Amino acid sequence: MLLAASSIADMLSTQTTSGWLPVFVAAVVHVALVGAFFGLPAGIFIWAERKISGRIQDRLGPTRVGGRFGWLQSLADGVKLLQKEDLIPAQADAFLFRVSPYIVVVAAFMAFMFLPFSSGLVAVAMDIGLFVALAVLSLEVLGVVLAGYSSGSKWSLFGGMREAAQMVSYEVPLGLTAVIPVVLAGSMNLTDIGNMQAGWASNWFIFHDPFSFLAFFVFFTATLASNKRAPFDLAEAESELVAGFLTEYSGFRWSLFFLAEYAAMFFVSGLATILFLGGWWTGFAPLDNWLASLASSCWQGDYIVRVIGMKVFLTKSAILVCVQIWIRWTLPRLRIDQVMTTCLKYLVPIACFLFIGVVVYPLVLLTVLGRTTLLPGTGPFAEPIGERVPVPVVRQPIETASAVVDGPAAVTTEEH
Amino acid sequence: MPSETYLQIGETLKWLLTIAWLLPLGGFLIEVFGAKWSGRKSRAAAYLAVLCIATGFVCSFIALCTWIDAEDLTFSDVWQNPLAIAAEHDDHAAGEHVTAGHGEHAHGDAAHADHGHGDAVHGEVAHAEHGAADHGHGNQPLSHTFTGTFYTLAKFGNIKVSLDYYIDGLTVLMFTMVTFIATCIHIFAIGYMSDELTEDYEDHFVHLPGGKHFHRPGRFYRFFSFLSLFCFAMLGLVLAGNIFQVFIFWELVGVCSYLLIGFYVERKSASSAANKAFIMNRVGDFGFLIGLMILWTWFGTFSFANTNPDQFGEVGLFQMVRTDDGQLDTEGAGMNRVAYMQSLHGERLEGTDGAPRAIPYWLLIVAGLGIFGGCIGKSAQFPLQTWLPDAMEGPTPVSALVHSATMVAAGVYLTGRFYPMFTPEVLLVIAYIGCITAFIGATIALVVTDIKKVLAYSTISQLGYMMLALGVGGWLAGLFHLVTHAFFKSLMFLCSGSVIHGCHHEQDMQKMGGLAPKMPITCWTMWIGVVAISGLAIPGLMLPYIGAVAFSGYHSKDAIVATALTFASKNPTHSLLFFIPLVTAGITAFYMHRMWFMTFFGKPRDQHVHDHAHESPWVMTGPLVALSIFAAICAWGGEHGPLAQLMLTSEPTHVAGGIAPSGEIGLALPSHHEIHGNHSKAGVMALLAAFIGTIVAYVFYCRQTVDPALVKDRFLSIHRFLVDKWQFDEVYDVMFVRPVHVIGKWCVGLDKFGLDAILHGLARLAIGVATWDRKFDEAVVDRVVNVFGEVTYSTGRSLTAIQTGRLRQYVMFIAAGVVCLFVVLFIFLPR
Amino acid sequence: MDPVGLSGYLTVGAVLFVCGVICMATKRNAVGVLMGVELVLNGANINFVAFSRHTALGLDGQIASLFVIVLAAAEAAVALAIVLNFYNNHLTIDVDRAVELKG
Amino acid sequence: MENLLFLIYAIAACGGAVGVALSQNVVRMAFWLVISLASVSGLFFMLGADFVGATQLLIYVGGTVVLLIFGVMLTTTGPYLAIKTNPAEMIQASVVGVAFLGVVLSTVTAVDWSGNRATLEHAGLVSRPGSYYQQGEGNTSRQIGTALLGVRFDQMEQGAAASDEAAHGHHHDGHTHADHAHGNHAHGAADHHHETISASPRVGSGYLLPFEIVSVHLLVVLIGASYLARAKRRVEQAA
Repeated sequence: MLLAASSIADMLSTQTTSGWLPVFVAAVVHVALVGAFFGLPAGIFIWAERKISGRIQDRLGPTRVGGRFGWLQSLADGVKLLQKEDLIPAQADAFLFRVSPYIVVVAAFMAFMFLPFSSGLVAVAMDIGLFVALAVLSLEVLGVVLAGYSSGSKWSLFGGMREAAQMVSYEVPLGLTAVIPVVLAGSMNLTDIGNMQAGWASNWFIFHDPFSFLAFFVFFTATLASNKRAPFDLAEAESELVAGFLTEYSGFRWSLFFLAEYAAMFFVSGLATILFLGGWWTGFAPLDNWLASLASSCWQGDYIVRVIGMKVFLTKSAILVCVQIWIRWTLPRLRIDQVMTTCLKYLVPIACFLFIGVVVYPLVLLTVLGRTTLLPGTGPFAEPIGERVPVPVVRQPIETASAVVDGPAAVTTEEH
Repeated sequence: MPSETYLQIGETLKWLLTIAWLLPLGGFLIEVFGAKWSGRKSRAAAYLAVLCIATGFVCSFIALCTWIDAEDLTFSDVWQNPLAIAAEHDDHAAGEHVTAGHGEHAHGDAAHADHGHGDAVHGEVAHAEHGAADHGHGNQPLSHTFTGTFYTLAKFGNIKVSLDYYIDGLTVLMFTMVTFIATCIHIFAIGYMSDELTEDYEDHFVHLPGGKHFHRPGRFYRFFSFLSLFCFAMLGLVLAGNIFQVFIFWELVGVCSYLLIGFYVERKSASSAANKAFIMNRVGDFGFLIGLMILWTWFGTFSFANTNPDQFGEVGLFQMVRTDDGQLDTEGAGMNRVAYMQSLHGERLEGTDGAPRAIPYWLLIVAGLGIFGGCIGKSAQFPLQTWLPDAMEGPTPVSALVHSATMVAAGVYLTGRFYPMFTPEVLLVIAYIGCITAFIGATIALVVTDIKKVLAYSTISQLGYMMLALGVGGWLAGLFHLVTHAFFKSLMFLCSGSVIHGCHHEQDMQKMGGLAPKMPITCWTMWIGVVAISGLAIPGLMLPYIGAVAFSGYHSKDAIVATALTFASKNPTHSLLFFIPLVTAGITAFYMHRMWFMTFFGKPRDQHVHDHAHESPWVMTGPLVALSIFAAICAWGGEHGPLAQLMLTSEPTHVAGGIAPSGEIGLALPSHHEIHGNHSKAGVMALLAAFIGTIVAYVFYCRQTVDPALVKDRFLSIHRFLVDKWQFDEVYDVMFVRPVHVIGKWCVGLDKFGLDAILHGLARLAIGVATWDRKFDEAVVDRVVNVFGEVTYSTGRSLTAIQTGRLRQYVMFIAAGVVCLFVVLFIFLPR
Repeated sequence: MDPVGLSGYLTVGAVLFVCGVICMATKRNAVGVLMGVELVLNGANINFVAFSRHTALGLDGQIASLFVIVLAAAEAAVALAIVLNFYNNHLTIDVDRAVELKG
Repeated sequence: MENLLFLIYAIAACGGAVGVALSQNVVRMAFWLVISLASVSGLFFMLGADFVGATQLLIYVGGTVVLLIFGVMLTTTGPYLAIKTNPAEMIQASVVGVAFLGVVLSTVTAVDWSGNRATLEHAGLVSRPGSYYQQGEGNTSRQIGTALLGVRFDQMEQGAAASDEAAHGHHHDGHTHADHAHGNHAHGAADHHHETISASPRVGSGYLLPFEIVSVHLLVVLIGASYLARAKRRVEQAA
């Protein structure tokens, strides 16, 4: 069940009578996809970060490797890092020192298994996908803490401690604001949540009501902190702790941390996209409806539509990642006490308030206006979202896909 | 009176009287507990007490008006020519004024027809409510009565102790009278007790060693709180609906009188007087208790009656003992004679075994005598009269209250209230006791020189009159005299108080004289009282609308003498019961005028007292005037006046018609009709006696034509006998005190040489046993206990080694323990 | 091949439980003792969920294990606070030093 | 496949637990604990309890263990502090532990669970989880949510459903099998749904009160823990 199938398996299972083939194919495809999406962002976004920071600081950034824009710079850096010696300090607890990068990477990688790239294009389509994804992502902190501890260096220890405190604290507003779309959609299934925001962009949960609008920014802030991104990068804090928990690491292990960091950046951006920004839907109702009708026409159309949705989703997420980079090079780093204050004294109460607001909002509307949406009528801006009734046209192919998700797994279970 | 109206009026009266009753209690509580804040120089307590009792009076007065309205008493016949009334009353039985016999009589005038009609309706209603079949009878003995229960205090098996009320004309009248007189006395006391408004009161009558006087803080508020409590107790007694409740308030009255008589507690005389009053009353109450126990044992209830048509509760005493027409239902003769109990339906009450319930007649007599014994004590009748003169030790307002409206009135009131329970035999005893008391009191009053003691003996005498009247069948006469006497006696006491206050606590009449110009208001208000008590009237003058021109005492005493005369004529063997009161009437006029003349006229005997004498302030003279007005006019119209008519509404049924000769002693009681026939004859005789007494007093003490000292010398032995109060105290001393002393000595001897010896022997035995027991205890018991303790201790001590305090070890123990447990289970419970 | 039945899960639970008990019994480090407690609770949790799946217990088992998890978190928080206090008093977290209650 | 996964998780869980017991360094213990607990959550997923597994991950691994490590770091006096256990004690504990394990395992093996399961199947109680399918067997979050409120979709009222199952039990089994052979599980799920729709979910008191009690308990713990952790420091400062 962990390696369940998706629409590809569904598609293949209608073509063949073999029980294992669709599962196998689907598994291969998904491993490839997840591996790609886990590995590629690191390269691309490191390059992007260097270019964007260069532009922000009025310089060029990498220009030479791989042609005009230096777009192979990351690859070159990776090759260089792989060649470096794998140093383990004498003071370090060697076992934990070795293991901790893997924990970080595994956590980040596992999180991608629950992230749908498009409607039904997800490795593990769990009903509680969001919950599991957040849970898995939270494991990352363990690796960081262990890394900091096992390095046998004060800088590292401080970095790990800060990371632990920061992560544990920021998980609270993160979880609270992530629950808001769940409340609006009535589901923790990320695919469902994404599909509910089809139609005009006004259907996106960010525009659902004032509370969810603010919730998006709180969520985004909390994701910054949980990714140790500036201005919350206290764990590495170059100016104080040399490089924090990374101080003693070098070469391949060091690159693993970076890989995980940029993958996590992309992951949280994707999560924000699905939760608040309409996921893989374009935000233009005629286009969405056309895509939905195309998907329901035949399995090839279904597949094409999924690929298009994936492109849309990647675009939105990439924009969010760029915003993260932009923020990093714009805002100065906070002190650790300021970080904790921001979380515990501001974000947590605000998140609680927003949560209550979102819950109460439809009731207030119902009392005052007699309906649960702000805009009246049945126009293009009044799609029935947020009432736990997904758009029927869009819903149709998804149901088929999701119903089949467990098919092979169930067969596996019941095979005697 | 329809049932709703009846209930409505009953409810109204109940609440009015309850307020009037409870207000003094509230006042008492506030005064007692609030005195701390008001201080000793504040008159607040007095004002509060006056406020309470005055409000009570207002409530009572409203109740009185309600009653008059409800009873439809128009007093129309009073407005007619009294001679015509007399003629008319020759035609009708006097009993028409009460509830009896209306159905059988034709009525001549409209007023009577109305009256009769109202009663008939009422009787019907009451009958219907009680479920009786015969409407024609139309006679309910207690149809003018309201009863009910405030609150049931407790129930012990059959005995039910509750706070009931019993409201009839007498109750309402007594309430009004008591509250009015008490109000006057309260106001008077504000002035009289003003000496107490100080932090340092010097009591001139308490002599300390070294020739000094006793000093103490003033007790102004205490006095008034006691007064309030006294009023509360008396009103509760009047309102009481069962004999047990009466007993409670009876005792409360006794306690209050004890407290007030002993108000100057530091004075030996005052404290012993208080003790005397209390103990004497206990003697009477012993009889009361016996009566109470007999009544409860045989009747199973304390309550007087139950007339509430809404409740089919228990039958009251009065209803049980009398038939519908008010007669005793007796059977048999001698000791076997029994009195059957009646149900509400005019039938004999059936017991649980189906046989009619009855009480032996002699027990009924004993019960009546017992209850009357209580009245003897409370009303200072022979032979328990000696406490009352001594009770003069209390402040004068207390004397006024005790001797007019409350304490002594309680006895007479109870006798009147309990009248249905008294058999003719008891009544005869009552009559003789009253007669003797009246004579003794009057004769002693002849020679007493203390102004208050004159009044005290006068009170005894007058109480004897009342008892006599009740005993000879004059229910109305006795209670009539009670009310009028209350007014003029309280008036005279207050007057004497005013005199005493004016003369700086000089009470001896031999040091007074010629005070009339100095205190005119006191003098002439007292004159009204004296004339009233003497029974003087303007001879032969009968004014229309008013009747005989006389103060209240004339009318009541006239009624008593008339009743006594009738009684004597019907029972010639008891003619002494007429002559002695007649003589006493003359003596009364004599000694009262003697007192008045000696105090206010003639030459001043003590120039010092005379010089310092002054009229009292308005706060004292005001009540005098108010009371004197009432003393003068309250009985106008005599037996046909409003007061008497009001009382007649609650007269027991059997009194009006008289009683034919019956029983072992063959006593016959006069009917109203017969009494009426003797009225004028008796009135003339009484008036004659009073005039003789008055003239003799005038000759002796005002004109001083004859020197009283000569007379005294002439009859020295009699005088001494009288001065010694018929030597009652000495007789009691010989009869009771000395024997008690002797017996006491014997008891002491027995105690010392008999009981103590036994006790000492036992004690030594116990010590011996205890010594052995101790040895056994130490040798065996303690040792065993110690062994147990030591074993436990050493076990625990050795087990401390296991308690290492190490967390991990404990966990290990648990795990190992579980393993062992399982192993044991596997071994012993294999599957 | 037969699917893993109830007994397999119960065995894993038993191993975890016993390891937790051994942890509690041997660790001198207070935090180590805490970890032992967590292991014990997890062993029990496995049983709950396994019974939930394989018997008529139904969701009751899952809900019970949820409560266990939540209360374990609370227990860990309080226990850590106690450990911190202990550290402040004894400057160590060696539970063998806490023998004030020795009889 | 499932057996393989179970073996992996079981070995990881047991190995982690043994590692915790044998490690002397407390941070290593924490690491092994993480391994063990994460594997346990994997077992939960296998047992069809997704929600519990995710909760285990989020709260235990992400929260409690971090907290423990935090505590370690706050209370260690030197680097890599290891409070060594006496080997004798270790042996003693091992003996007791192994005995204990033997006792427990003997109990586990002594009971014939398969018989139990057969009984349950006969009573029609095993195939119940299909009654409220959202997408898969492990998606129990909704069911848990409704169960907290007292509506039990996993325990249908006995009346109609039980008689139905008892009467057509055999036929029903075959039917389901055929469905699976066709790989059309959607139909099977719908079939389940259709069959049990005649019965209504059991409605009881639910777990709402325990839920509320636990939430209040958590609040109390939050305040209590912060108070416990703070108070002593203040005293120290005063001293």
